[in-house]
Amino acid sequence: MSKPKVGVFGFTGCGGCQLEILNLEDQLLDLVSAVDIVHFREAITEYSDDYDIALVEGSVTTKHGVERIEKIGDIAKIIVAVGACACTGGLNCLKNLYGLEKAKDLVYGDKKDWIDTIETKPIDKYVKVDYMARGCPPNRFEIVDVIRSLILGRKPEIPNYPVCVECKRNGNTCVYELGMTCLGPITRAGCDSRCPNSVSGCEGCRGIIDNPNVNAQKDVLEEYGLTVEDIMENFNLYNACKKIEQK
Amino acid sequence: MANTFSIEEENVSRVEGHGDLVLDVKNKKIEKLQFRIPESPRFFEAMLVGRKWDTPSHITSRICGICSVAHTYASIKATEAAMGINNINDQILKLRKLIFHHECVQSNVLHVYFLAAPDFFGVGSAISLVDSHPEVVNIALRVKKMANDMVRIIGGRAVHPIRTVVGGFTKLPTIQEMHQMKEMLQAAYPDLENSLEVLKTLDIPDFERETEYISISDPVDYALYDGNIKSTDGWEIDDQDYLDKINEKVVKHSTGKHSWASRDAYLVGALARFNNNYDQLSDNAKQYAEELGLKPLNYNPFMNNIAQFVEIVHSVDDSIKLIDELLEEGLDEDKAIVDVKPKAGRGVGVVEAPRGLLIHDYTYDDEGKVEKANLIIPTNQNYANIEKDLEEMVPQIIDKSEDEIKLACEMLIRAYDPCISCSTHFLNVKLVNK
Amino acid sequence: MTIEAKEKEKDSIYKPFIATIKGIKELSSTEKQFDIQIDDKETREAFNFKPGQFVELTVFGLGEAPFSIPSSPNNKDYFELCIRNVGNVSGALHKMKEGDKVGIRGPFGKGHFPYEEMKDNNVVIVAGGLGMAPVRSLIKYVLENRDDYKRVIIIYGSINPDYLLYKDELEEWQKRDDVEVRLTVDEPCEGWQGEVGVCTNLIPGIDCPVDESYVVVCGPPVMYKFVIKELEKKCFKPEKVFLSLERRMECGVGKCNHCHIGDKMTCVDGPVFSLWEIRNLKEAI
Amino acid sequence: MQYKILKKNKYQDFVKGLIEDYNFIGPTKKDKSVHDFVPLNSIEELDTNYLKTTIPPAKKILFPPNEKLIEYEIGDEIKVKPVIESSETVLFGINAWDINGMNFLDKFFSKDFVDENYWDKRDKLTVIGMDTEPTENNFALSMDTEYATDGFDLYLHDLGDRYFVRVNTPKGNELVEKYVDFDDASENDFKDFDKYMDDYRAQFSNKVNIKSFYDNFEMIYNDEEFWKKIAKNCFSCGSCNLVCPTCFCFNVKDDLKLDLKTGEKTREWDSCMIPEYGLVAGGHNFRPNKENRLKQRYRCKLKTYFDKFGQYACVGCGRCIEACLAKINIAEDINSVKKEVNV
Ligand SMILES: Cc1cc2nc3c(=O)[nH]c(=O)nc-3n(C[C@H](O)[C@H](O)[C@H](O)COP(=O)(O)OP(=O)(O)OC[C@H]3O[C@@H](n4cnc5c(N)ncnc54)[C@H](O)[C@@H]3O)c2cc1C
Ligand code: SF4
Ligand code: SF4
Ligand code: SF4
Repeated sequence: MSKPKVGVFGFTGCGGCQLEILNLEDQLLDLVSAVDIVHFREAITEYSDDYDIALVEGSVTTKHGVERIEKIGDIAKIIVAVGACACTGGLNCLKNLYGLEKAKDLVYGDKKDWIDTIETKPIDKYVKVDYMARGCPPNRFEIVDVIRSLILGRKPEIPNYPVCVECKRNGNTCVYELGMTCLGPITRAGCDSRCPNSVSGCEGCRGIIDNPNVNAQKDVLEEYGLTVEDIMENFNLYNACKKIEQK
Repeated sequence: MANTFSIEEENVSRVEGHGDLVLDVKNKKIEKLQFRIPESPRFFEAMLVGRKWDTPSHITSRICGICSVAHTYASIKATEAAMGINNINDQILKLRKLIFHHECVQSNVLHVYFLAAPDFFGVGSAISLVDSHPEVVNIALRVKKMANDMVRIIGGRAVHPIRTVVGGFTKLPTIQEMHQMKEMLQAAYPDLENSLEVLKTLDIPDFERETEYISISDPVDYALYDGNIKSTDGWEIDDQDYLDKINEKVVKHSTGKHSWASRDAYLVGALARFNNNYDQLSDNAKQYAEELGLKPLNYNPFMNNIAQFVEIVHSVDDSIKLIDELLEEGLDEDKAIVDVKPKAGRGVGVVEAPRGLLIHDYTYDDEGKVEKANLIIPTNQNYANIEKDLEEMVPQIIDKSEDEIKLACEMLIRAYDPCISCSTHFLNVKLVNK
Repeated sequence: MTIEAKEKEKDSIYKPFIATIKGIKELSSTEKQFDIQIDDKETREAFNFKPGQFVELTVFGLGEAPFSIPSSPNNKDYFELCIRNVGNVSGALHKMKEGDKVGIRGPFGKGHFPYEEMKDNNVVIVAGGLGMAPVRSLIKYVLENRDDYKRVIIIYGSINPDYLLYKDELEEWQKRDDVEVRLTVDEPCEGWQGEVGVCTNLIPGIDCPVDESYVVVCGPPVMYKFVIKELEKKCFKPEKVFLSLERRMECGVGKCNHCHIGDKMTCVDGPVFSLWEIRNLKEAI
Repeated sequence: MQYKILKKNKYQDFVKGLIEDYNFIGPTKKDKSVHDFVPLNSIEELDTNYLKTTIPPAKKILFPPNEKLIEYEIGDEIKVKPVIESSETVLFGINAWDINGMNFLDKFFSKDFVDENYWDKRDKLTVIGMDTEPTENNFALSMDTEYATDGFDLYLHDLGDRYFVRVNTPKGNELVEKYVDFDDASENDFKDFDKYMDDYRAQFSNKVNIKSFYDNFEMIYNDEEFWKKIAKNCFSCGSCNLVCPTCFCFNVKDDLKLDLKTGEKTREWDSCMIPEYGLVAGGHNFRPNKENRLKQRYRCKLKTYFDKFGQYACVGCGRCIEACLAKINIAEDINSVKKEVNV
């Protein structure tokens, strides 16, 4: 097995995903020896344009970003989107909700013309994404799983079942019982139900499963005296770029 | 020897750049010096408008993965101030201070060992350090893991904590976890001692420029979570009144805004905290500072790395103290969170992020939705000061080779710890002789 | 107690034994044959399987998957597997070379082809595509004990001639006068001599007395419904029709439950069921 | 079976003794709505007066949500080692239906092949039962599981001023003799116990007609409208399976560490309500829609294992009813079959 060359790239985001890679702690040294990291701004100075696998963090929000992601698309054999911003557009999409001009006005006032910004999009709007390690931040073990799978030549196992499954395996009390709302029933698992583990409702940072039962979710909300608006506020945090089809 | 040259990042628009330096020298005179941040603007101030009071802390946490705890708390404190919540109990406060310490440690470790150390050892990156100085890498990984685990236990995860919410915590650590944390902290001492020996051998550039240092300050604690805003220029104000002193402007060459207070620029971060709050450091931390030749007031920006290390020592000491107190008082799940009733009002939250003063300022409407938000982030505050330092330093070393000048500039900027992304990659600058 | 005795491992039904790939042969563009020899001699000798049974094969690091054994139970030295490249485990296997190691558990499946019971009867085999793999073991056995059985009819269909497995053996069988082989493909190529169409079409032409005939069926999930309809039209006895079924399996030993069909588990109760059993099994086909 | 009496004033010493000597797992308050079974170090943490636990204690201990099955090492040879870990443990305060759930798992994990990962832990488990108040969704009485006749070592019934103790095994007897003096049960005690059981049974208000469901299941099997209606709001989230004391489905994962040398296989709880459950290579899914899956779940719970073991794979604990956000209610569904069929 020859070592795959890996590049880690950051677009608009908080750097948390790359940090989660550095947070691998016990496994970091194994990672460094299992692959050749040829490009990783957050950790190394050297860089190269010769890589097989691109791990991409962040969403595309500038014209310059579009050029860069397209270049990565030309070079990399496999592209892995890492984190909510890259996979679904994440929090950055909130900007779209306000409209570009209004957002620029609010932050930069009369100096707004100096700013290069376009509508926020996840990277798969520009390049073919092979795998996604979702979440904000992504589960670092899932990142390892994706990398390891790519080394071994297998398909990473990324669940398509809802967070409730993991939540129950962890023996949590459902937060609805505690009077909170939760997007767990329609959000893709893989985070080990981190938020419910901490007695907080899931905010849907990993995106929606393939076949969500949206109508049932509405019924549940009604049952607990809540409205769709309540949950949309949460839903929009990470999924403003995606519209749920109302089935 | 170069009398006339320009240093400019290659193809700013194509290579990803979070920060870069434009330096144009003609006949030993600086024609143009700009430190710029072409980072994609993220519009957090706009994103916050209209959000319900319990979401800003989750949103602003995503401004920066490395200072997510600091943003979370600047936000929470702003909201709590706006809602008039003044009954945050001791247990919550102590846990907040505890988690704060360890974000600071997480970040300082990363900065001292992974970003600055490779420079001092003359290797290209932390990955090269694995081969050249494995012992240093192992220490760093261990201390970092300790800090990460602390944040995980208290906050629910190492980046973007979950349990930290307006009013308190959604869940407390267990007694068993408290003991576990204490053990982890105690186990860190040998690594700190070994680090001290390594750090003593470093050759720290001798450059000083007198400037203003601003941080928060508290009579008892080495302030990270709470305090007044204090300056080495002799003023101290209540955090809610930050606008009386701190000013911001948009500059054309950068998406980061520039700030000033009593003079044209000021510095925030570990060294500012050290200079303002030396007295509140633990004895052990003072001892380490002395051995490393760091005394207040220190005007050498390169010493920021040393101040960061001294802070790690203090954080470990103070955390053990906090845990002992919490264990003595016993943890009470019923007091994990206080009630919050949304109301209209304005509130300011000021904390120390690892890289310096961080201010969130929110105005809420009657329904508890954000009407207006203003965020002042540490990296931005330092830009102006970085430019001033470079303006002074470059002429002093102008006779050295271009590579040496370049490296010195990079190291200086890195010493400020602007943010990890800019502090490493910034280095790929291209030199064009004119 | 000696240390060895203390450390003697508890039996685990999940522990595979190690085996070596002794030979690899390409059967079609998507299937390869692997000759697998169990490393430990004692285990190898104790490894007795019946036609229709399967093993769980582990490629370490990639996972485990069930595969039927297509070779003759009379070969004690090694057994064969015929594997289609569809995913993780099978894909990794296709990249392996002779001498590589895999893990094996099994043989599994109480439900196998009733080769004893079939004696003195006609044997009709209906296979589609990869369905040839499980039934080949039976064919091999029957041909090795040819005198015990009456007529042997093999109906085998696939998408196109390239996808027909074991082509050389098919040819050999076609040459024999004690085996009747009928091949059919959906998409013939030039020079194709056999039939065209799905293998169901050939069932009406089966001309042996139903009382004295056993039918064995194996193929892709969609095939069963149509084949059974045709067999029922011809009044084959449901207790003498046997089908090998495929389900998802994670354990092979009746614990993970993924292979449940109604009240039966494919792995322990099957994978071979009589039509009699299946008719009362909702969801089977 | 022997019958003994434990005076209330000796109860504390008895429990303290157990906590001292054993890995002791008992119920403790977790939050405002549920209890959880965890290892306890002191009697103060123990609270046997609980209404519900999210995850059934026996299943959690004997068949944990994640469990290592084998470890391996790849080198010149491949070394494989089974991982079977257990220690002497006391499970204290488990109620009758959860014991009966465990009895089901006992049968299941020894049928056809003996699962040592389960049995090794089971052999080392000392079970001390106690009755708890049924929730409104509990229909254990209808399922004949409100009383345990087997599967425990000791069972403590609270008669107010004393415990009526059933001693079921020699191991139980050892404990009875070890810490404090137990008295022999008198005729009077038996009378009080009978009365106690009558009162206890009267607390179960949720009744189901399981017999009718069993008899009619095949008849409604093809009634698609019926299944569509009851499965309409299903999220396919598997919560019902994961909280059930008798569900046993799992997936097996193969994890090779990043060093690419050592690895392990683990199993984790799966659920037959998740769409991927029946998916095979080639993309064919044997149970593609939620009504199919629900139907299969009910078959497995309420028919298959009655035929195989003479015991339903449902003990009527009502956990799945409480866990289901879509309000799918197995008790109501059992009863609705009768109505449907009668029409
Ligand atoms: C009794 C039996 C006998 C079989 N005999 C043969 C044979 O002789 N030759 C042959 O090529 N194939 C045979 N199969 C099919 C074979 O098991 C699958 O092709 C194999 O599991 C695919 O594994 P994989 O890791 O390569 O694919 P994966 O990457 O695991 O899977 C691809 C797809 O298959 C599904 N899947 C996952 N695990 C299983 C599983 N254990 N079984 C089925 N689907 C699964 C996944 O959901 C996914 O959609 C048999 C299956 C059974 C049940
Ligand atoms: S807390 Fe959320 S994820 Fe957990 S069971 Fe309830 S709805 Fe599902
Ligand atoms: S529980 Fe939800 S919000 Fe929390 S990490 Fe998981 S997917 Fe993201
Ligand atoms: S099916 Fe529901 S009621 Fe029956 S045992 Fe399982 S969780 Fe309890």
